Amino acid sequence: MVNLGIKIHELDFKNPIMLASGTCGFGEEISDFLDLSRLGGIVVKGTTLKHREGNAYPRMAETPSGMLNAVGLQNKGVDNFIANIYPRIKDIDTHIIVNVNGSTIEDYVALTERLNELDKIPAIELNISCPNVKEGGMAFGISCPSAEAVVKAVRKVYSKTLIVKLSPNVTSIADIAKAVESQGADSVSLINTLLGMAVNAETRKPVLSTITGGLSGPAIKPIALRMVWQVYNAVKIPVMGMGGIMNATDAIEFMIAGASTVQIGTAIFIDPTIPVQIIDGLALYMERHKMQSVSELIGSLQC
Amino acid sequence: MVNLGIKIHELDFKNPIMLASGTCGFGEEISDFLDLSRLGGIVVKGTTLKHREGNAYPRMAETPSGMLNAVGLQNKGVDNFIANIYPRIKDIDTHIIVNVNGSTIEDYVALTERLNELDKIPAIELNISCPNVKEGGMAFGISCPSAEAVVKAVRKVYSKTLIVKLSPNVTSIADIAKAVESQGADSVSLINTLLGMAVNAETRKPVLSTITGGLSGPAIKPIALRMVWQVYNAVKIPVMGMGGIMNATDAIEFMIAGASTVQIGTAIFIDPTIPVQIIDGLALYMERHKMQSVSELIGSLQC
Amino acid sequence: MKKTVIDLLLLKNKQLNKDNFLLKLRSPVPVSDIFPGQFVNVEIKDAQEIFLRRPFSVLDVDYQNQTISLLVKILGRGSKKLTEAQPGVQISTILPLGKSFTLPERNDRIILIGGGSGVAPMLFLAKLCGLDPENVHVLIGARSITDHIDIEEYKPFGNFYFTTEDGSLGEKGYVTNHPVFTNKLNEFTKIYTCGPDLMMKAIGRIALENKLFCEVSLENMMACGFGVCLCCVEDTKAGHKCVCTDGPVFNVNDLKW
Amino acid sequence: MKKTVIDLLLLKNKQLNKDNFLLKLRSPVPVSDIFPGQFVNVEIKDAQEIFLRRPFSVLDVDYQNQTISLLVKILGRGSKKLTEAQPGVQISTILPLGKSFTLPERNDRIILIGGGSGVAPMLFLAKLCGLDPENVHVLIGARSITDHIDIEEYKPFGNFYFTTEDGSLGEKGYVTNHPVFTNKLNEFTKIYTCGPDLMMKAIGRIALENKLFCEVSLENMMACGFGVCLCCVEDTKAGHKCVCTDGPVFNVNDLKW
Ligand SMILES: Cc1cc2nc3c(=O)[nH]c(=O)nc-3n(C[C@H](O)[C@H](O)[C@H](O)COP(=O)(O)OP(=O)(O)OC[C@H]3O[C@@H](n4cnc5c(N)ncnc54)[C@H](O)[C@@H]3O)c2cc1C
Ligand SMILES: Cc1cc2nc3c(=O)[nH]c(=O)nc-3n(C[C@H](O)[C@H](O)[C@H](O)COP(=O)(O)OP(=O)(O)OC[C@H]3O[C@@H](n4cnc5c(N)ncnc54)[C@H](O)[C@@H]3O)c2cc1C
Ligand SMILES: Cc1cc2nc3c(=O)[nH]c(=O)nc-3n(C[C@H](O)[C@H](O)[C@H](O)COP(=O)(O)O)c2cc1C
Ligand SMILES: Cc1cc2nc3c(=O)[nH]c(=O)nc-3n(C[C@H](O)[C@H](O)[C@H](O)COP(=O)(O)O)c2cc1C
Ligand code: FES
Ligand code: FES
Repeated sequence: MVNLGIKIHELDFKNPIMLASGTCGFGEEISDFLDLSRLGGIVVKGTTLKHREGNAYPRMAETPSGMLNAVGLQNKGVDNFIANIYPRIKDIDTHIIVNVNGSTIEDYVALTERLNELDKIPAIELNISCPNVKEGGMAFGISCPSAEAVVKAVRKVYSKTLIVKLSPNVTSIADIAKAVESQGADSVSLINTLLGMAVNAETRKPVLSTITGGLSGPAIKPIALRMVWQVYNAVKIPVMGMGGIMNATDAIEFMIAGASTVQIGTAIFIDPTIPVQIIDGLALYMERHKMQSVSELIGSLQC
Repeated sequence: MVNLGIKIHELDFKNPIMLASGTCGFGEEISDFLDLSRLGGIVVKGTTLKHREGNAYPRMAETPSGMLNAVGLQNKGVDNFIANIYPRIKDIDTHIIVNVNGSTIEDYVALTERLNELDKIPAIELNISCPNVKEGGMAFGISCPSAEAVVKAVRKVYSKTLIVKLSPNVTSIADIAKAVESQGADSVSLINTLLGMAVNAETRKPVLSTITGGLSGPAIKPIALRMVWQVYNAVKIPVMGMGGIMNATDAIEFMIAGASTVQIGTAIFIDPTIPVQIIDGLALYMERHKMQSVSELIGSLQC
Repeated sequence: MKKTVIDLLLLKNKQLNKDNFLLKLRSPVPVSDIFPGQFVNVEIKDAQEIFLRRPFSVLDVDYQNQTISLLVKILGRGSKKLTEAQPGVQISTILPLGKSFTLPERNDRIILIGGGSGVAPMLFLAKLCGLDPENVHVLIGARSITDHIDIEEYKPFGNFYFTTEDGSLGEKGYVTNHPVFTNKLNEFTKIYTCGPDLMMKAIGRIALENKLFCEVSLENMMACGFGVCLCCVEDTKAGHKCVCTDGPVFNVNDLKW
Repeated sequence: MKKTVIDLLLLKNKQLNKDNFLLKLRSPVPVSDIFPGQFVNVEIKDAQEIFLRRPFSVLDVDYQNQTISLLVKILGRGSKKLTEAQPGVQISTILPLGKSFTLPERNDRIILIGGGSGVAPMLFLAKLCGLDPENVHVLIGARSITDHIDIEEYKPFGNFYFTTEDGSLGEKGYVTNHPVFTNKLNEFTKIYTCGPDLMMKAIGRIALENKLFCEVSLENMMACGFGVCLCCVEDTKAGHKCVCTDGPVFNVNDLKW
């Protein structure tokens, strides 16, 4: 048996396959389909300090090999998470990571402090890249100073594993990655969705209530792969890669480009069993290529 | 009959459908397939001052609903264009626009001066967004000061229609558009390709000789549409939209989002008759929607 | 029944009229616990430019033979492609999804109002509700007789009424103009409806005015179908609710109609 | 013949062996002027994740019946999908593309060497070259007899020789090990070859050493097939040349082999 284990900062992941935030609920919604304990980790739905209703319907548009979403961080807030959801999911035998969102730095800090109390949340993913909210969100992730400021403030109050989720809607994602690394991020995850738009030619109206939305799915894979490779070459902290991963080959490509772990997002909508299929496919690939450890794969691009 | 004519700066286009640079050669390569004189315009292959061999093979990778290319501006240089190609294509009854590339501002200026001599070239498209060359290219298009500098220098020596082609690989394409508008650009065209990458999981090598390449095709349409809309709202000069247009509906969506003309690129590889199909489709749409002039369509998004 | 991703064998694909097809699929495992109002999310294979699954209500289930029937109306590329599938192919589905209608109780007298492909869950409910057919009234609306689908098989389960906009079958007009609706509405203890939004809203508002129990089955744009993407929300009195998991069946009292 | 985008009717799709299929297609217009070495670019419809066309050499043309034959080997998803097409469907193609082999002259004595699906243009050339069959020698290499395709129809046009890597048909080894190649090479005035890169390079180098006329048909990754994308370049002595328009047939003298 090959060893799929991988360490990120101080955390041992049983394998590099995680579920991406906003595409797997809190895990429980898909527990009918797969054994959650087989996963490397689950990044649960983007959470905010207060309850958020999210954006108006319509929030979704299908696009060639992808989709746009404009959910806008609908969630019941951190109190509800702690009181109602956490007790239900905390004993799932995988790493449960919370995706942290705010409109201000104070929001991020306050939310992080609340999550810090939770024993079974070993890491947070700081989302400075949500393109679907008016305030905060992506605004923090598209300039080095603002990205640094959030990470610095959060780092002060959080000693567990701090992952920062980067926006692809920037001129140089490597610069942003270096900025957050300099403020003590333990890992960066990328990419969040690309800002896109859909128009209904017949009605001449935007398809989404918010006009623009976030593009995900296989369409963005080449861009995501490029960014993972750029960031891998720019920072020392481990990279979590995502963007359009649909099968084991895609996941392996990300790891070759430099991802230590990968997250599966939109693919879950098509088939929620894909994550476990990818774990199995990765193991088979490693056997076939006579690899003992996934670390042989990470960043193994020959160029 | 509806009127498909549209004016950009001082140029009257018979319709808004043009062929994108690098995807239609010099027009003549596809004259077997379609009547070039039906087109609004043809932006011929990226031209440089000197002959360029372009990048090594492999230069292409198919991706979900798109492709990556890494051609790297292979062309025989402007002297050859003027001596051998221009005489053959100058009498095609459509606007022939040359896509201008350089590694330095001096290159851009020198090339523009040469093209300025040509009677039948009523416009140039300044490409400050090629992701596939080491020097110049996209580097000019990803910061406002450098974009301004090139446009300023070229504007001084060129009094015909000056179109500037923008890169999507930036944090704010609207800012770049405003910058080039401020230096006298008559129009902006967008988007050029998005920087992407492909990896061969079996060999663990990049698929392209240059590792990264430019992503085009339907996959990028949502991003292109968003950028056209952002730029349309930011500048007063007309916008030429492109990125993944495969049919009349796509073209109409771009015009609704703010494009005065559209360029057809990668779609030509799939079917070189698509551009004329789009012209016909646009006319039918306008009849169906009882529109007299394409100007009713441009920027007609209701939001 | 646990939600599952499962390949079903297409047994039959019958064109009912210009746009509507009846698909009968066999499941390799028992299909107990699928109820009227629930839906399946169908993968459309080998179709360029189709990325997401497409949701379809369950029209009928044969628990014994492990078959599921769907009524598919051609709307766009995905539904078109699905209606072209040949018997013998495997079709990947996710099922069962969503909440079903509240089944009536023994003494209920119900009216089921279906429009367009919305007749599917209505027929299923008529068949499954277990009431005396005398107490089951099914009102079906369509644009024209040519859009009607054959409901012969379901006749024994209730009294059927028809309206068409052009009067080519049943009463002329909308379902809300039919005498069984206009004159007898207060005789019913429960109203169930599925169909075009405008139709359901008209019915829903009348039910609200008359304080009648009324459940509607909503349709909207879904990405996942099982509650993880939060794309399919309906703005209810209790805030945004997912049509795929909190619905598709809602009580009109909970909606902002 | 002008290059054109055209739907051809699939008349026949015959499996020749495990991986190879013969497709016969009918054109609605005359297919004059398609010559050996030229290719068609085929649209693969209704296949998820296939965006570009796929190039295939012309195996044969029946000018009178307006049919074109292709030999399709399953390599990946596109070729697989194509071999699953059923007679009766329309297949969009762009044709004719590329330059053909230089046709031999009356007194030539030629050897045609094909490997894998590279036999297609070789068979077409044997049939079309118009030489006395005595002067046409066709050498075909494969891994094993099971990979060989039936060439019965082309037997009358030349002398056939076979090699297989496992010796299951003809000589054991590579084409370059066959006596007709090793012993008689200087008897030929022209060498033509199409097949795996390594095979063509081995042949090409020997031809260069022996100063023999030799044309090879290259294959590489194409986006358009008609000279506009500049993706399909071969690094020749005269710089980057497009395989789709300057080739696919090249004289080895022009290559950097
Ligand atoms: C819970 C549920 C149950 C359904 N049950 C049935 C059923 O039993 N029979 C049946 O025929 N159909 C049913 N539908 C509708 C069916 O899912 C759509 O017709 C189908 O997804 C259309 O796919 P398409 O690819 O053909 O259309 P597309 O090409 O994707 O779309 C065509 C047009 O229809 C619009 N559209 C597509 N789907 C929807 C939708 N769900 N809501 C609003 N607009 C839409 C698109 O925006 C587009 O303008 C149901 C939908 C839901 C959500
Ligand atoms: C001028 C020309 C003539 C050809 N003639 C024939 C013919 O007569 N019969 C025949 O069976 N095939 C022929 N081919 C090859 C054929 O085009 C490919 O086998 C086909 O495109 C593969 O498509 P796919 O979708 O099955 O494979 P994919 O799934 O796209 O690819 C599978 C693997 O093969 C590689 N690959 C695909 N195409 C090529 C290529 N052209 N060169 C190198 N690597 C490639 C890919 O990188 C990938 O690793 C020809 C190619 C060219 C350029
Ligand atoms: C419907 C939807 C909701 C999402 N919500 C979140 C979120 O709350 N927080 C976050 O960081 N990313 C969110 N994302 C982004 C994904 O986690 C992921 O970064 C992106 O979709 C790219 O990966 P993919 O192509 O595999 O989906 C969301 C994506 C989708 C499609
Ligand atoms: C093979 C290829 C070569 C290209 N060469 C050029 C070029 O020389 N100059 C340029 O400005 N854009 C070039 N482009 C970009 C296109 O003009 C266009 O901006 C881009 O492909 C997006 O449009 P599309 O998706 O319709 O192709 C090239 C694109 C492709 C695919
Ligand atoms: S469709 Fe994803 S939550 Fe309802
Ligand atoms: S494939 Fe496009 S130039 Fe040859």
